[in-house]
Amino acid sequence: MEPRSFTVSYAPHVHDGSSTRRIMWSVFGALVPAAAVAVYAFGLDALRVMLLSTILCVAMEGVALLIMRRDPAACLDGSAALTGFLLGLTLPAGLSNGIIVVGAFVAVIVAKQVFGGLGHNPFNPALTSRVFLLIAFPKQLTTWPVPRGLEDIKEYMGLAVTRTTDAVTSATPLAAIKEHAQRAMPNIQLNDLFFGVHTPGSIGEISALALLLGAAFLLYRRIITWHVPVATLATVAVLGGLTHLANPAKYADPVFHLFAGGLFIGAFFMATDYVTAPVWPLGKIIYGVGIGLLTMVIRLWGGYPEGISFAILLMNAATPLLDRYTVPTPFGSRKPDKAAPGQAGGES
Amino acid sequence: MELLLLAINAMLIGNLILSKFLGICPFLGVSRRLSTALGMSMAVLFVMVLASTVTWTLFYTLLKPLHLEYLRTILFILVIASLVQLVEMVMQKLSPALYEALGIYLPLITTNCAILGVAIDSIEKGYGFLPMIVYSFFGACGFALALLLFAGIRERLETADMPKSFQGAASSLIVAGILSLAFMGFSGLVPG
Amino acid sequence: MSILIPILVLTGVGVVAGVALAYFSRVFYVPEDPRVDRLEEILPGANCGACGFAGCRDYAKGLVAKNGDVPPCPVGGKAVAEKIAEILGVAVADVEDQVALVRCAGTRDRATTRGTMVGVRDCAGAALLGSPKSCRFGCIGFGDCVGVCPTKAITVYGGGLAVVDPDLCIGCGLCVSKCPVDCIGMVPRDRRVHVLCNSRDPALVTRAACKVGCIACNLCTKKDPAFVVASNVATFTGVTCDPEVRFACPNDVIVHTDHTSVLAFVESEAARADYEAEKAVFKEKEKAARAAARPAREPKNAGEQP
Amino acid sequence: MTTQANPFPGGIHPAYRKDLTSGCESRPMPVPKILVIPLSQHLGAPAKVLVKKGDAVKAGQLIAEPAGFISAAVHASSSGKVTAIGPVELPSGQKGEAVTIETDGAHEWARMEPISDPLAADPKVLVERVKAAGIVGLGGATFPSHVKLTPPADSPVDWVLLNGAECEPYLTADHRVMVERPDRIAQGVKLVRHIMGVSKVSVGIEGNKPDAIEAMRKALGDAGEVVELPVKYPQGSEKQLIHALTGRRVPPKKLPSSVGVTVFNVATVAAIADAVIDGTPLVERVVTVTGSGVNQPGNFRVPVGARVLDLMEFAGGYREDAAQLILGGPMMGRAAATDDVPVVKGVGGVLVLSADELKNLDYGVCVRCGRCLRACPNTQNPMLLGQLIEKGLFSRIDEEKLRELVLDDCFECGSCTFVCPSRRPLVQFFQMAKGYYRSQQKRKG
Repeated sequence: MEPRSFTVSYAPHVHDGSSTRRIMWSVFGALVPAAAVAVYAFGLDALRVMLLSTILCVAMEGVALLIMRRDPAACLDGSAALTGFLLGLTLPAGLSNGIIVVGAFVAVIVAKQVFGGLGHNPFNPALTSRVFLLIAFPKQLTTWPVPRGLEDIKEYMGLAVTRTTDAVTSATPLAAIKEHAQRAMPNIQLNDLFFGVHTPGSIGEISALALLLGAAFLLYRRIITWHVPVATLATVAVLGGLTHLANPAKYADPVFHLFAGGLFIGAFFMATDYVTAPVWPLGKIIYGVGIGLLTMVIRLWGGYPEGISFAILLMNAATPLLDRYTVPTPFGSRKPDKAAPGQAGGES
Repeated sequence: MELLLLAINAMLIGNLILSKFLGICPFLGVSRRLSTALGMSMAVLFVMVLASTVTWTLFYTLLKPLHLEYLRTILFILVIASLVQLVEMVMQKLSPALYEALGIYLPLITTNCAILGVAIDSIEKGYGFLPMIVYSFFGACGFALALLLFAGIRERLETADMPKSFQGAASSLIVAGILSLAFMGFSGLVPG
Repeated sequence: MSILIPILVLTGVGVVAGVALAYFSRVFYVPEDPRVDRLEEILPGANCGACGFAGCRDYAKGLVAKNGDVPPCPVGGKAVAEKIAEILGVAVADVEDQVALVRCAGTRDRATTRGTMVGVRDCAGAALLGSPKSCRFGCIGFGDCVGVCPTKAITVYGGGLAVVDPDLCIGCGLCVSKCPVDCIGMVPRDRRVHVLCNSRDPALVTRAACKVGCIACNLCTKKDPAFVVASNVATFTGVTCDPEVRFACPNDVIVHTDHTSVLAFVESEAARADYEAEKAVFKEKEKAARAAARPAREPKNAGEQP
Repeated sequence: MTTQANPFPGGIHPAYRKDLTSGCESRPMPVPKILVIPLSQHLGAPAKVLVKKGDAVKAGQLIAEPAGFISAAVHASSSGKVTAIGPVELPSGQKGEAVTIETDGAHEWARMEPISDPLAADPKVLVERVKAAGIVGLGGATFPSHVKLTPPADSPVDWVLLNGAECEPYLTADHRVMVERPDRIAQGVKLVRHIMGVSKVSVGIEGNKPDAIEAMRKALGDAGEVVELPVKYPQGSEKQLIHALTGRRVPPKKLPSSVGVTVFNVATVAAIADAVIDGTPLVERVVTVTGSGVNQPGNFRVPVGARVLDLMEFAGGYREDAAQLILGGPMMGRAAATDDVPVVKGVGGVLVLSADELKNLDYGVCVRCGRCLRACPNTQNPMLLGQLIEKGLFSRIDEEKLRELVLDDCFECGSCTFVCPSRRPLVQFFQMAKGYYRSQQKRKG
């Protein structure tokens, strides 16, 4: 029999079939329910913002890769699209196109490609861009259009609704609580926060139910682990509870803090971004607790109504330190619990 | 309670590096390795607290009675310079490895605007002795916090294949920019 | 007169500080050798680490610590070695000016490959799986040496073979230690003749693996004793030799850099063509010379015939 | 009493595909025309050759003696004439010295004479016999067994473990040995207990081989206890098996004897029994021929030194879309460039994958998903190590004290590379790091 020639490659020769591309697009899919609620609540404007930011991010990454003489097809691996989609979901529905272009540029170029693209960026690109826009365009980033069905209301949670020629805008639940706690406190409607269809806020954050649906999918497919979201939500709940007990008139109750604002989209989709989160379980828990803590500090005593974006960015900065100091002891490293030889027993 | 708010202000809101943009050159220079960043933070902590105390006492015992407040800056620089010289000698004797690793950046502390900034700020804001100590101690802790976070990120970026033009200082400055962006979240945290 | 007070205050504090520092500098005195700085100035500053130290400053410290008993600085060569000797006041071993040479001519069409290698991006990885070529000593061609060369003197050409440009090479030797199959060697810069093979396998295995492999047939050593055969491969030890010698090699492994550069000899078809032409001419001349010598012996053979 | 196996962290569940051959009886392979017997089929120094070109040899005759303390003897697998001694392509992809024998088909034996009443014989005689028979660990590590049977004085052994886990997918060689020759293994166990003066013996067998567990329990009786292990790769690796059966943890860089334990593969113990009771040296082993590129998968008793192409011809040949030949299992086995390589003592399987089963091999950048960290049975840091080695930052590896972990603890089981979504060749990075540090040692030493 003639000797045959074969293909040579490295062991192991089998693979479990997972791929980064599929993971990125699964997370993209998990966000679709939240996007659907947003389109229902804010109409085509929300669709425009989301589509524009996703397409811009992918296009800009493609161009950047071309300029750096790298394979431009990499921009279709889902990470740029996911960044664009996430960015779109955290912006108010009525945002003008120009700001979205700037946002996409900051997210893809400044926060990611500068550091060498996927896998090397120290900060979450979508959030870096959102914080940048929030600070660069404070006015446009805090005009929240009123969702469908509330156009003719006069007051929302005790705050007057401003009516201009082209848009009707109102405060978000968090903003209402921050400025006029006493007046806004009694008219919190929890099921509004839960279903989110009638709550003003940024596109993706309003419906807690839709986000929880996507998160359940990610947890089931083990794309994210429970450590970060649970640690974050628990810390927010505990702090919310303590402050509410201490001074119920001034501080809202923990359930409100959980369901209001961008906590769910932050904890489940932003904080669990592989590249910028710690990798060890202990590190993830400390990271989650840190995010919860900073979010509440900013929400309760800080200058901005919503602290989740700043909190995640700050903890992103701490990730390298967490990775270095929370490494579990390797399997063999514990002192050998060696039974003295000759002893018949020897523990099992 | 007052001191606690002052401490949080010095460490987070008014962070020397990321909010007041003081001491940027050691921030960029020494943060290549986490170990040297730690060493530098300790050196800056020691010099800052010592310098603030010495300058504060000198100001209120010597300059104020003689109405020579305008000599403040020159005198402070003189004091800081000699203090740094002292620290350099001590460090060369006690831990030569760290002295070698810090290299040029140790004498650089003399011209470090963070230390001079804190010294003058304490006088400017009319802090008493104890607030001045708290302010300089937590200011240095804020400096250390920013430096360590930054060193951790830079060490991680070592494995990144950044485009040639962004390697080294360029990407570090961008990281510092984003870091200070994040620190802006604390603005308005403590009144006044 | 009020100007006097500030002057007094300042000089006062200055004097106090000065005295304190003088006292402390005695308490914390640490000796440091001044020669280290002078040595560092004369070193090339390439920080290439070829001397085994972490950069030139570290090398200067090593020189002082071991009083010159350290490997010579290959990049600096003779000039730097003399200056070191002068500063340290010690005789330093003379440094031969060397350059790197890839001892392999087995391009993809001349060497046989084994299996098809997939998912491999560098020589070190390929060597793990056993080289893609049947000859395990030949240049793998993924360019690990290119990456490590500080002066970009090595390039991998179309045929999958690394070639060193002697003019750019500073002789630091980093590529020699990087090559997983050790087929890069250091040769004196002025040597004109090279044997482009590194296969220590016996003749049978080498012939099966490569058309241009050295099978240690010793034909070249007969022609010029400067060729030395050790463990199944010939190496040239002299500076130059009679160009005719290279035609003695049955597998065309010897290159004479006065006629064709190593690159041309390996890569370009044109250089190969006129090498074959020259060889044919030489073969004709040799056949004619041998024929001329034969008649002298003819009668003897004729005599023996019964 | 069946004790509960202690779990180990990490580990993966690849498609085991053992059903292809687990039921097939192992068929003896006729002696091929040519035998290529390498001198280095074991851990440690290659053996020193004793025969010359042209010598006639018998089956079982010693053709190379162990050189040095850790080395092993090599025997001719059949009678014939030595035709060549020279470098030959080995399964590992490197080339090595080997003795080529042209068999005469007579298969005339030259066995050692059997030891009568071995359980009363002096242990030293038995160890000498194991050394003379050239017996090495057949689980794949090929560590010379006579060295294992004589642990150093300062770390005595009180517990002998038998590795019947065979956690590598596709392979069923050990499974067949346990089902077909359990009593020979039991005799081997009694011999090992006698040689090492040890009373406690535990046999670890993965739960997906119930018939093997049944057979071994019946054959061993009270000589040792059989423990059913959970089915998880790499359950069969030395440190994981020791922890599973005894709860003891072998510290890094240390041998199992440091915690009073020694591990033998079931086939090795059977070979020890053959050598002592019948006097036959290690010249034959069970090999699984399997994979979707093979016409009839099956198990075969193959003479050591038979070339894979002869084995494949006897086993029914390849399908036309056969694309990759792997010696050993898919996780730790080596891909061979040609089938003109000999089956050596350490090869437990010949796996042929078809073209569409080939792993798609262009790898991307690490996105820090942490799956490799969870999969690693040693809870190490393949992610950071992969990144640092890929960039050649070896000084950083020393700084973060990862060097020992790479060199000593990582046994290249491949779990991390199996789960990596960017398909990064992490095992190859670790092998390159080991090569780099070894060459550095050579240059300094």
